[in-house]
Amino acid sequence: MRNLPRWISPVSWIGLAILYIPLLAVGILSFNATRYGQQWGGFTTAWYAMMATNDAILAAAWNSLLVGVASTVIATVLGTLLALGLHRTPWPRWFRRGSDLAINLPVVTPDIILAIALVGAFAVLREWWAVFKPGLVTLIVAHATFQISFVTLVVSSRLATIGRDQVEAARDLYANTGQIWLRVLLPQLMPGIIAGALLAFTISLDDFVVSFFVSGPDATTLPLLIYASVRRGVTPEIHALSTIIVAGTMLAIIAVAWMQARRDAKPTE
Amino acid sequence: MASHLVVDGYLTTRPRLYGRGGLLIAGAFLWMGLFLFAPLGGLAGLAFAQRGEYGGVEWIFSWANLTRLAGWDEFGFSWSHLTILWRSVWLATVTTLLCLLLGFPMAFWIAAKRPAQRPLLLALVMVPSCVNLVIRTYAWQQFLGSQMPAAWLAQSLGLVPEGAALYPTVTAVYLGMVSCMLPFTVLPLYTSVERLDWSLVEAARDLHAGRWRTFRHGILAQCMPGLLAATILTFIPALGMFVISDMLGGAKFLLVGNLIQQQFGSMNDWPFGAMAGLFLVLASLVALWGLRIVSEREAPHHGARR
Amino acid sequence: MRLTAIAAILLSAAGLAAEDKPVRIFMYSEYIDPALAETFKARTGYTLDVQLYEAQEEMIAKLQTGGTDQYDVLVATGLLVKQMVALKLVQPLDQALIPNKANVGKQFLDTAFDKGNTYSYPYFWGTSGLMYDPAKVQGEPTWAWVMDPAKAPGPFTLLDEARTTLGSALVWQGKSMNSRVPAEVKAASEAVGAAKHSPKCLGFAGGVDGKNRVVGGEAVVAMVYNGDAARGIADKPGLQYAIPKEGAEIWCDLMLISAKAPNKAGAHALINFLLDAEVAAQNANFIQYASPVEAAKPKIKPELLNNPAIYPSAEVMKRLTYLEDLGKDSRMWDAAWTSVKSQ
Amino acid sequence: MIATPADGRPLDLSIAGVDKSFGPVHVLRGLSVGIPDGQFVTLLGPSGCGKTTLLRIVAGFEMPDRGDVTLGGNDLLRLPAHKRPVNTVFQSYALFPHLRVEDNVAFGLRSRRVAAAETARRVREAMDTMRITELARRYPHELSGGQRQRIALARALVNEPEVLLLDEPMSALDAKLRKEVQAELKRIQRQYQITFILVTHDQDEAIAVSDRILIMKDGRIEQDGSPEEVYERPVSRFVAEFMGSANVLTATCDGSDTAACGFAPLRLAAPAPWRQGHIAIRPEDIEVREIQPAVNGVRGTISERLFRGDHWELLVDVHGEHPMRVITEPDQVHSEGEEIWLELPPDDLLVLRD
Repeated sequence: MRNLPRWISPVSWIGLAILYIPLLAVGILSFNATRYGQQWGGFTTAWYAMMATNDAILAAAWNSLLVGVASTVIATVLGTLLALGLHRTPWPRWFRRGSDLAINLPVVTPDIILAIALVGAFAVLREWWAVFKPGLVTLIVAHATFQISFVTLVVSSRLATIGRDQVEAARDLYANTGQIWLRVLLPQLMPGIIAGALLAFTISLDDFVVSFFVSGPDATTLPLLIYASVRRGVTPEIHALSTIIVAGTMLAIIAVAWMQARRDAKPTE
Repeated sequence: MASHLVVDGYLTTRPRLYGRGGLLIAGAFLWMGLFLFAPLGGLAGLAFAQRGEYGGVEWIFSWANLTRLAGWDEFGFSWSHLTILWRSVWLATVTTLLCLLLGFPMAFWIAAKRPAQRPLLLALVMVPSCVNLVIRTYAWQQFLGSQMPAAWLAQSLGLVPEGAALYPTVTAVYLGMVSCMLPFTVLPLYTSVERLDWSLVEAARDLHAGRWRTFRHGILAQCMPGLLAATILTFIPALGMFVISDMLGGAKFLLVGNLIQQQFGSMNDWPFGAMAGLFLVLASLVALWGLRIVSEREAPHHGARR
Repeated sequence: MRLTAIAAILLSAAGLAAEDKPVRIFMYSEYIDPALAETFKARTGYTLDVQLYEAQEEMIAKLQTGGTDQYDVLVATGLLVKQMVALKLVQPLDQALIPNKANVGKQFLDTAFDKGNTYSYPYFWGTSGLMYDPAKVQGEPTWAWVMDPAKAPGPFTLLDEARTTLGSALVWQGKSMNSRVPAEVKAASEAVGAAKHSPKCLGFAGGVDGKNRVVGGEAVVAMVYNGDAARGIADKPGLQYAIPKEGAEIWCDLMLISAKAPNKAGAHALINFLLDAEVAAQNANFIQYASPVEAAKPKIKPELLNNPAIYPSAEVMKRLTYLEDLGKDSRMWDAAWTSVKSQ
Repeated sequence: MIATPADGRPLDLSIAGVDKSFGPVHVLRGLSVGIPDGQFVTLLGPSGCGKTTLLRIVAGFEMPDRGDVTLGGNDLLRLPAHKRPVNTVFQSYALFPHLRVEDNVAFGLRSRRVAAAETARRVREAMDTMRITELARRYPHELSGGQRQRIALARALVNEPEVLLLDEPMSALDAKLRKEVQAELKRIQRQYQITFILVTHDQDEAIAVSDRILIMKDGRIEQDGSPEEVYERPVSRFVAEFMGSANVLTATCDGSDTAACGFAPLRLAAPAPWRQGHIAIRPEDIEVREIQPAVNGVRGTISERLFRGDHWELLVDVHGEHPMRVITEPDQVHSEGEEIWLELPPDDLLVLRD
């Protein structure tokens, strides 16, 4: 890119610092032997050992993963179909506007309002169907409900970058509707679908308010557990847990980048 | 023939397209209708009900929650709620501006890197948001605590009294807010900076435009869609945020988020909570709609051919 | 013969069912000795399943949104009982199943929260007062330390609880902690508002946070619950907890049975179990809060019994007041609190 | 799919009475044209004249409101786009960004489930023809505009369509490259011997490649003829101006072979059919004279003089009003401000129909 002003780089580092200072603090505290407060009490890995044997944390991690994956799958399928149905159909203007509004609704609605609405819906549905008792099912349904919007928004923006000429070209080259989907639209949409799914998954992993209201006694997720520990004064096990989450994510990203680099390096001669 | 139309080279009719499109969107809209729109509608109704003597809901229609939100409480008119509202908007606005001021250079910085490095840096910006917000905010508390280097520095410079922590302060609140929202500013900004047509920027420079004019006409105009997305993604969540202000600002001042949360919690006044929530939703939608209109006017037209 | 066989089968089946069915108690974290689960299982055959909340309002919200069939025993502060009864979140107790009620101290029975103990029996009780660093304050503890910026000895925190903080301000101003007079409540809210704007005020905090800031030396005095104070003092001996001279709140957490408790028999068994003298003593020794079970006192560690932060003297007890449910007037209190936090 | 008739009847394309509106905009107005098999036809006109819409109708991306389109007697309109023996080179090229060049080229064959070996053979052939074999493993975003255009062509031609549609395929190329591609197009069309329909708004391009040019205006065909005809004998003021900066003069005519225009009476080769209308003359047909010519002499002042390499272009003020464009040999040197005589030979004066 063109020569940027010299101050761009330092400002960016400041931005990164603001992002990473809390993570760094958590990382350091996770090795601090002091249980409460910030005084340095010596280096220890005891919190990691404790975390690894803490059934509550492991169960919550498992629940979070389960809820995250299940709700993300549901939301990604429904959200992608919604984006496609809205984009590839000549809906009347009022319908388009209305759908736009409907999709943005979960994005602008405060968590607590969403939570209360969902809880109300589950309470009514439970009268007929016992599946909706507070627990993993309600968590998955609730998460999927607000995730759909995010998936749809991301996939739609990707869809908008795929010109109509792509479909026309495929059609012109003898592709029937099924072939157009499989050979042209889906492969090009995939980055958008993956990005949407990742976003949805992150939101699910991080959600506290909605989870709090819809979860039952047997379905504690990590944010619920973390929130509770913060309320009663954070235990360093939570620091260890957060550090592991960050480190794991970073490793995953680096691995993906490395694989990408390898793949790019190989083919074109 | 006239009732037929051709979409993507396929001869079809409007009802058939609606049928196919309807099938595609049916799943999501049924789901959202059942779990979201219907209950939200119920909640909108709740906003006009009344709190029972011991909490709970009395289904008597009343405008009281609306007048209460506007400021008429048990002690007559007070500015309480309007102040809360104003403070929330102000906090969200300043946060958004700070995020844009940091996020724009960061977007350029990333876009200027080699293509292979860009996704890595972008991921680096996004990683912090996968750590729970409460934990990160708690970490800020730790970082700003009285025993930490940052506080020592401030103490030795005489900025704060000996032994004092750097929170609760306004600065701490903004640090926390920016730290939390910045990834959502950088991401959309980066996508439009990356697609920037530099020839237009150079054209502006060639015309001997000043730095500001080059930026305004050459860069800002092109980045408008990303800028708007960034503003929306930063401002709206910031508007409802209250955990950070409570933890780093000493919970001294209520924000809209607190107000709503309180009604469903300690105050046990669900109807009023629903009213305040409804208000926030509507205000956000109006803001969103306004921004969309602006963006439609400002964004370069990608009109269809013909 | 055949009849007895069937009866035996039925009985054993019932016994099995009782063993399989857990009793769920919904309470604050770290509020029961985990070792008691085994004793409970041994004595009654029920498994104890502890579910946690971190704030009273969380519990109410959970129950109100259809959680009443998820829990058997609820631990709630006395102030909330009337509300929980009105919202049909709890059910009347079968008194015959709780013989250990006889162990409870007289002053904790038949209180204003629950006349005749139709719904509840007490679990633990405590106070809210001031925790401070005696090296940095002078004179008798007073609410003025946190309510009057001019008299504040140094940085302080207030409790982020409307009733407790405004109530304390009322007591400081010589009014009732449960005042229903708008002018009095308003005056109290103005006092708290003024305190908030003092540069010495580090804000409103939860009990744990306030304690941490005194322990960390950032605050000189904090409004806290006595249990948090006890832990803080254990972390940093030398700190003190006191009931201010004007008086303060006494609170009592009660055990209730959820309206749709799945295991009603087990719930009664658990309440009865926790009121057992020996069990209550073991629990009190572990939790280090004050037990309302009079019969347990002989078995409670003397260092706890003699700790005025846990068991205040009879003289101090006279200055303590229970918070009452204010019914319709709670709206007025809400408005007052909102104005404190918004200005 | 329309197979080539067994009797070898040529696959003539026939467009009859086609009408198309988009909302209030009437894009095609009862347009009819027949295109014999193997012809290189160009649809030429300014933007908005309906040429792209016509192309899209043939391709199958639009349905006309009225009218018929047949290929070798078979109704094309009844077929969806993917069943028409027609391929398109899109203005944007519309290459599939997620596919390598070879997979882009093979796309159509794979859609029709042509056997793998045959696909490979034909793809190789097409890429050889377009000289893009060495790009086979690249992705479109790694290629230049010219390379992409070749791939788009190969991708269409590999299917051996009956008709190839080209929608402004050269608009994204620079001038030098455009010249090369034009020659290439012509060569390929001869090689494949199929009908090419090119849409463009560039008259030089149209003249360079076409067997036949259809000049379109407002949804109608304004003139239909060979490049020479269209260039030499424009029928209307629109064609004359569009085809190459002709000097158009407003004139009156009383039925004789002399027309009166603002500055002088002009002799015509034949009487004009109107009382008031336009006549045109190309800049290169105007002769510059030192002395007054015998017929159709006009005196003017050179107001501007531009050297164009192989010729001079003069702007001549005639009687202070009409600046006339005149092209002279490079060895004829004139200076600005000089007064000269212009001769407008009667045979070169084009009487336009309007």
